[in-house]
Amino acid sequence: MSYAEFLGMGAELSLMAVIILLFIYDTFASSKAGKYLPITAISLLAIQTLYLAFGGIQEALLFGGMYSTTSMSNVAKIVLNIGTILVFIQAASWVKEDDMKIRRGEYYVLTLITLLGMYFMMSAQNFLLFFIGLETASLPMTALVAIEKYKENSYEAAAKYLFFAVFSSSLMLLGLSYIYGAVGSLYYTSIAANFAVTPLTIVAVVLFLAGMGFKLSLVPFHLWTADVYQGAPTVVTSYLSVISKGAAAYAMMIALMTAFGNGALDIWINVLYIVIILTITIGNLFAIRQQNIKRFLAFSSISQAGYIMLGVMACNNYGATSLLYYVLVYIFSNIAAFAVAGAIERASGKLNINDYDGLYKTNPKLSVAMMLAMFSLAGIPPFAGFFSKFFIFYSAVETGITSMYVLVFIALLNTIISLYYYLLVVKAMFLKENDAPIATVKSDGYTKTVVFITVAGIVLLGLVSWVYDYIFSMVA
Amino acid sequence: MEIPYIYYLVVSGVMFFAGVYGFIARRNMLAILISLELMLNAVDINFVVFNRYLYPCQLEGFFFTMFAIAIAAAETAIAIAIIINIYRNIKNIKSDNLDKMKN
Amino acid sequence: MSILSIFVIIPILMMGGLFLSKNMNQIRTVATIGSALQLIAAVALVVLFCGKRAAGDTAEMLFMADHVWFQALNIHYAVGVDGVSVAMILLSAIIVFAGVFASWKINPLPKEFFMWLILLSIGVYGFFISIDLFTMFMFYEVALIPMYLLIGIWGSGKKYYSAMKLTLMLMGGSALLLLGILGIYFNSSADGNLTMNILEIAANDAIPHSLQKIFFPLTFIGFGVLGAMFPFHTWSPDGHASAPTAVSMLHAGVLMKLGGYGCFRVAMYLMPYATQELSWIFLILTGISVFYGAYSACVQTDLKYINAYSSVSHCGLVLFALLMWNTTAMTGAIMQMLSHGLMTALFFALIGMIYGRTHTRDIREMGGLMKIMPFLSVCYVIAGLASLGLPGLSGFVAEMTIFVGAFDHTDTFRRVFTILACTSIVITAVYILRVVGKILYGPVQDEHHLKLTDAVWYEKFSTIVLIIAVAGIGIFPLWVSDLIRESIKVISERIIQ
Amino acid sequence: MDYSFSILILALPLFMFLTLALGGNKMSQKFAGLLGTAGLLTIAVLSYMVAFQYFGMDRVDGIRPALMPYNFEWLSFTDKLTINLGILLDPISVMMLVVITTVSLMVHIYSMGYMHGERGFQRYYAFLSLFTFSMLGLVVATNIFQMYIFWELVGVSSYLLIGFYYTKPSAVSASKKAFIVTRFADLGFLLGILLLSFYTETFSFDQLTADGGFFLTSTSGATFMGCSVAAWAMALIFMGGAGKSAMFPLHIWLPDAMEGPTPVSALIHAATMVVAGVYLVARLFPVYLSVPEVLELITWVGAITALYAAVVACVQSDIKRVLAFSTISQIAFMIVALGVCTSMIPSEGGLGYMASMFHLFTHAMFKALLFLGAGAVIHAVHSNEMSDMGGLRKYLPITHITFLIACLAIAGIPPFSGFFSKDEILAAAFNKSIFWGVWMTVVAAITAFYMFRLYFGIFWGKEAKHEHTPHESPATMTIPLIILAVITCVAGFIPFGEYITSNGEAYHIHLDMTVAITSVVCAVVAILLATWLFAKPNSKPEKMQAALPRLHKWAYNRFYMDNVYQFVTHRIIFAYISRPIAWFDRHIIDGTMDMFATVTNSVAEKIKGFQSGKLQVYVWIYIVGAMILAAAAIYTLCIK
Repeated sequence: MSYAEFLGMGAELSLMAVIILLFIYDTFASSKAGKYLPITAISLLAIQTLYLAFGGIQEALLFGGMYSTTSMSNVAKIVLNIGTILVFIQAASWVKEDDMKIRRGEYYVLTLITLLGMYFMMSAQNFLLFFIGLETASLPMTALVAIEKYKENSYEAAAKYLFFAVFSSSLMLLGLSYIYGAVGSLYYTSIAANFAVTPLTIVAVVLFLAGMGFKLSLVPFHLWTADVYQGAPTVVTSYLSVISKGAAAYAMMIALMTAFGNGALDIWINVLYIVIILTITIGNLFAIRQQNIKRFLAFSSISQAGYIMLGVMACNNYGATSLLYYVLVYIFSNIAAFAVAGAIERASGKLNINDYDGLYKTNPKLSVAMMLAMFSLAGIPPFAGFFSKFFIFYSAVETGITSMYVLVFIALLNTIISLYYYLLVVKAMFLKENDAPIATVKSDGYTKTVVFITVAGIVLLGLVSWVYDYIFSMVA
Repeated sequence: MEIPYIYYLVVSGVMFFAGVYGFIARRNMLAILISLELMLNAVDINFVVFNRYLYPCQLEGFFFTMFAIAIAAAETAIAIAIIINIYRNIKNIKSDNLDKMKN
Repeated sequence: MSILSIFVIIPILMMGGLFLSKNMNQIRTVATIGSALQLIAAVALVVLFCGKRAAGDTAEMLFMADHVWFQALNIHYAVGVDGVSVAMILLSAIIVFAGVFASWKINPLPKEFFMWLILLSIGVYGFFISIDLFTMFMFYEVALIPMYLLIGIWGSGKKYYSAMKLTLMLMGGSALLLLGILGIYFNSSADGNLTMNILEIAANDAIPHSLQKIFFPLTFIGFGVLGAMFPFHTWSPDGHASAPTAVSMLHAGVLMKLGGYGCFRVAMYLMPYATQELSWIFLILTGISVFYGAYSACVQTDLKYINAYSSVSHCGLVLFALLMWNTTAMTGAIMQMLSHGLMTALFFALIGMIYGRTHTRDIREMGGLMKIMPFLSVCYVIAGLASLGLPGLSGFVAEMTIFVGAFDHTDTFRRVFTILACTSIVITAVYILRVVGKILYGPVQDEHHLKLTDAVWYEKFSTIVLIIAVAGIGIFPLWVSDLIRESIKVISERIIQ
Repeated sequence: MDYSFSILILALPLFMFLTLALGGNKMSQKFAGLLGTAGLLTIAVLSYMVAFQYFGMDRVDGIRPALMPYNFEWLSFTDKLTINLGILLDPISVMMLVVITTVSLMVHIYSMGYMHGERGFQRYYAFLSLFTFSMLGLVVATNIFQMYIFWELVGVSSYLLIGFYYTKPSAVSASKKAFIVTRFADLGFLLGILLLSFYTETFSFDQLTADGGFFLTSTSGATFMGCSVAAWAMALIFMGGAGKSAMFPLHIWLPDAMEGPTPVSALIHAATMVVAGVYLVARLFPVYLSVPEVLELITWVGAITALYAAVVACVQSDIKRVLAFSTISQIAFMIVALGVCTSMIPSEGGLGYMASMFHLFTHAMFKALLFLGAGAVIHAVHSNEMSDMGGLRKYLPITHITFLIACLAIAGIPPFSGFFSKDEILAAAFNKSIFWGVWMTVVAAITAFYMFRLYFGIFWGKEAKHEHTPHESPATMTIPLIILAVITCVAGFIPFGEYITSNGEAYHIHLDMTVAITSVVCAVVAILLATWLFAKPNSKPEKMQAALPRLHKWAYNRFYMDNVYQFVTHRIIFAYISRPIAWFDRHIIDGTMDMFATVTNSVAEKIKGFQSGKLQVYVWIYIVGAMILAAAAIYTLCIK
């Protein structure tokens, strides 16, 4: 296969280049030059993103159809890149701390490797590549979770994440093996071609869903989420909660729509129906009671995953577009929340919601950012979250199936519960009287930047219709 | 005479669920790790057997198994590292102690 | 770019100005100038509208503009007004203007207060001008959410509870609404090219009857929650009781009108068949809320609760009249929206001012205020008289139109409910006079009250503006009713046919 | 002829009201009083001019046509139904103009003395102008809805004036009571109007009264609960009238209304507003004639009220209350007079119409006189209680004389005006049936009795202790008394039938001697009885009380009507309806809403156990969940 075709996987190649460059830089840079690592990483990734956007990557089908690049997957990668850049900016002030200095290189490299894994996972047209991507994404993630290895809880979080990940992936492998046995191939297309509904294949599909359900933290495969989010460093948590979730959602959608597209449709539609209801509801119910902001966001992200899945259920262009759009908006909102939480945590070490009482008095900017993030997550106009939610519902109802109306209705009822607990945070920051609120936080340029960008995104992404239309044009 | 492939599947199934049982029942983290290995290898057997008996004219299953083994190895390495880390911190590797964060 | 967008642009500019302003004076300047501009624009709009109508422009909506927003989902930013919306915009402008003065000395965080208030007004104006379902819904929710902070931060009493309850209940309503809107949209056209534009949907008239019966209740209840329809009204007493003055004014005066407006603009106008089929259910509910609210107002002891319940009763009358779907009754309903908006705003303004002085809203702890603060008391009496439908004030005109219209239905069921609704005018008199007698007349209850002072200039200004409006409608009702009627005719005829 | 200036009759008082209300506290009391009085003087002059022109104009084929100098659209409901505001001039409205402006003028003058130095003097005059405006608007209404509008306005101005002493709790509650009771009656009025307009599709009087037939045909067929809709409509409308005119059982507000300043009682609660009901029936007279069953009802209501009020008046000790009840009873006379009519032609049963209007006119004068006199007395002794009076005739000569004249008039002694009008009413009653004739004669006799009980109680009898000796009132108060007294003396000789009759044609009044003589005899007997009992201080009254204690007790407590109302309002409305509803709202409805929240929270509390923090439990749940899902999928897809 020629060099020209090879450029079809330009995304992965460029990312690998970035990784290698960073690795070299980190290894050979003097400790003085070392502190420019974050900005280097950010700019390199930014350049690579620009390349994805405007590098004219052709649609391609490589390695005998194992790997494919489509404009849609390209957009998805761009979305993830944007998220990663934001996380990097957020991380920059974190890796300056003393015990992180020596490990900052590892952080960036590992993160980018997971990103690479997600790339493969998203471009896969064969379950082997899919599986490799999945593991490439999750194993370095374990190291990231444990990166502050002397910190309280980090090892616990790492252990839970790792064992859970491997367990779920082994279940998924079992499912894949059955599919291989039943169909005789692991290519999406050929699976779709000769798939037959038998108890064996049903079990296989359900196991596959369970495996993905772990990454997306869908109920009942979600139980690791809160503990890991709480134990991991805030930056890693935000990465975990937005990027890997988004990637998994997209990859899962591709797999379900192509591999299990026609024959297995009513298997996973029915299963996912139940799972979505469980996810949204249980996530909300747990979120209500959380005090620790990171656990709180963990459960909120669980229920958000349920909403994302609605886009998968829709199983049409609107669904795909709305899913990507939702992920994008969700990236901005969640990272804003985590950035604020992280800044406050670094400054005061406080993570409980009722520590935020009267925060507006001392940190107006941070609290406003947090409030906008909460509103966006809750789906309050004119912030982006409202639009993404509306479009997700739109795409779900667009199928015209009555049961979809019911599902959307349940989801809508849950938005009320979610509004309740998002407002609890706002209440703590704005309404509560507190004579000793958290002292004014001196946040550095990086934090300011990320908060600014995310807030700008929250405000603009919805009102500026260009974004959605662009994604739509790429998908269709 | 040849062993019918269903026997292999029985073996692999037993292995897998033994692994699941071990994962849930054992308290020592190394034991849990071993159970995980059992599960992964059971899956590998499946792939190989399906390939060998049902689709002998292709190699997909074999390749999958190889990658799976490699990944399992990597995963074991990380797992051991983490277990050591845990041991450093709390001086034992009982899984019961991993419940600081709950509810 | 239609002139209607001015009503969204001015507030946005105001928010910018507020954001930049440094001290109280600048804030006040911005707020005053901005709201004055809005008022001027609203009046100008009325004049232009009447001018165009007089010039023989019989289009259903005037000043229409349509910009594609989300190409893929054919969501547009589409605006246009008919007589009803014009009237509503004028109402909102007046009340915002008065509200600015009513909260002249707001404390703490004046800047934030005004910014939220203005955001709320953006939602209100946007809702009234837009004719695209999505845009409408978006503005609707924009108007809802500021209530939480406005009540939660600047409120009084058990404000956390009230704010949360209000927000959640209204959001529950809008959840139903969203489903209804999606349903309407996806059935908006028989021949595949769907639309969110209300006029086009009405023109297509393609929603199957079976589905209308599902979506009509969804949308009607969804808006009805905001219209304080029994049994979804319970947010309003607590909400009003805890809200700061200007917020109660805007909320009771304008926000609750969004409910009624949406009920007929979306639910009834787009689904005439279901309206005819199902209106009886909601007639019962609204009929209940009419006298239910009135009777519960009789025994309340907190001024704001009394008003909140009377609002329940009056807004119930609005929906009640809408459901009578004949031109006269619906015209009456809109006039009732106007009059109730103005006089409730007046009420809440006065209550706020009285509370600001006596620091109690319990009518048992007040008395003889007429001696102490004559201006406020006289205004209160005027508001009361307006509320119990004294001729020459707005309430009378609206109620009479409603009753005459409602009486056009000969079937016993509607007759009975009409008569029940009529009885409310007596009960209204009972609780209004009860309050007036208790707090304004009689001997002074509390010696400390004797030191209290009467209204100051900005309070006087804000009340006088409202009183002028109330009396204006009451004394010269013809132009208002004509403005509304011909727009209502289109809708009512559509339902009846 | 040109009546365009008649608009001033409405415009001026409104203008006065606004000036006094807005600018009142800037101007001095004296100036305000003079301003108000001057304004009213102009209005009075104007209305006299109108009357002069109108009655001076010669008849068109036997009747004086109704004129409508102004009639413009105010609010339109439907294409047909529109509320107009305008001025309707016909005999009765012109007559009312004269009555109202005259009495109002007297009261204005009188008040300058009576209310001198009161707090809120300007406010008082403002309210008076407001009332005058509303009352005038009521009588010149061109359509029934305009009448309803001003009907409400007089209600509110009476509310404001009764509650003038707003620091007095009794006054406040009295004003509240008055407003609410009349409001309740007005509900009937409104429903009546709605019914009427729904069938006739018009509000305007000239169409309604064009001929009763039009009304009947338009409502023909429609019946409700056995009665024709027409009957229902007219009965409901009469309910409104009964409320304003304090007919039994809606009369209870009037005695309490005496809490207002006495001149107000004279103007509103004796002369003008309370006769609005009579005026309403007279206004719709042709329509009522077409529904005899309603006329029957009206007669009964009137007769019962007349008797009831008269009996109660006999034992009241508060002089203003006595007058209040006598007012009720006298208005009942007029109502009865209308009720007993059987045709439009005066000579054939339509006499009552003329009689009641005549009595309305005379009664307005002498009852105003009585009240103003009573005011003078109260002014002198600072008390309403008869026990604090007695033997005042030497201190208050003018008041005494004028009061006596008024008493004679109301007792129906010739040649005072009351005699003539009452005589016509009795005649009309006898025309209908001997039963009504006798009934009303008896009532007339009782009237004479209690009026003279009052007279003697005030001016004769034994003197009460006075801390300072009472003295005659200032000229501002006595002059009106004298003027009214004069009118009372001469009004009887007005050839009333020339001006006002049911069919508009001239009718020559001739005294029916038998009726006249019987009534006068009864009256004289009653007066003598009163003299025998009360002229000299003695123990006979107590003996009589002792003779029939039950009756006295009941009468004194007005047959416990107020208690019944207390029961209805406080027990039923508040305790048994409002409180339960309020409770239901707070606990059931609100409770349900809160329940959603609490349930959600408790569920969240229940399920927190799943998040146990134990890795292996998580995995357990994971695999069980996966198995259940798989089983469900298999069940739905393969087995089912």
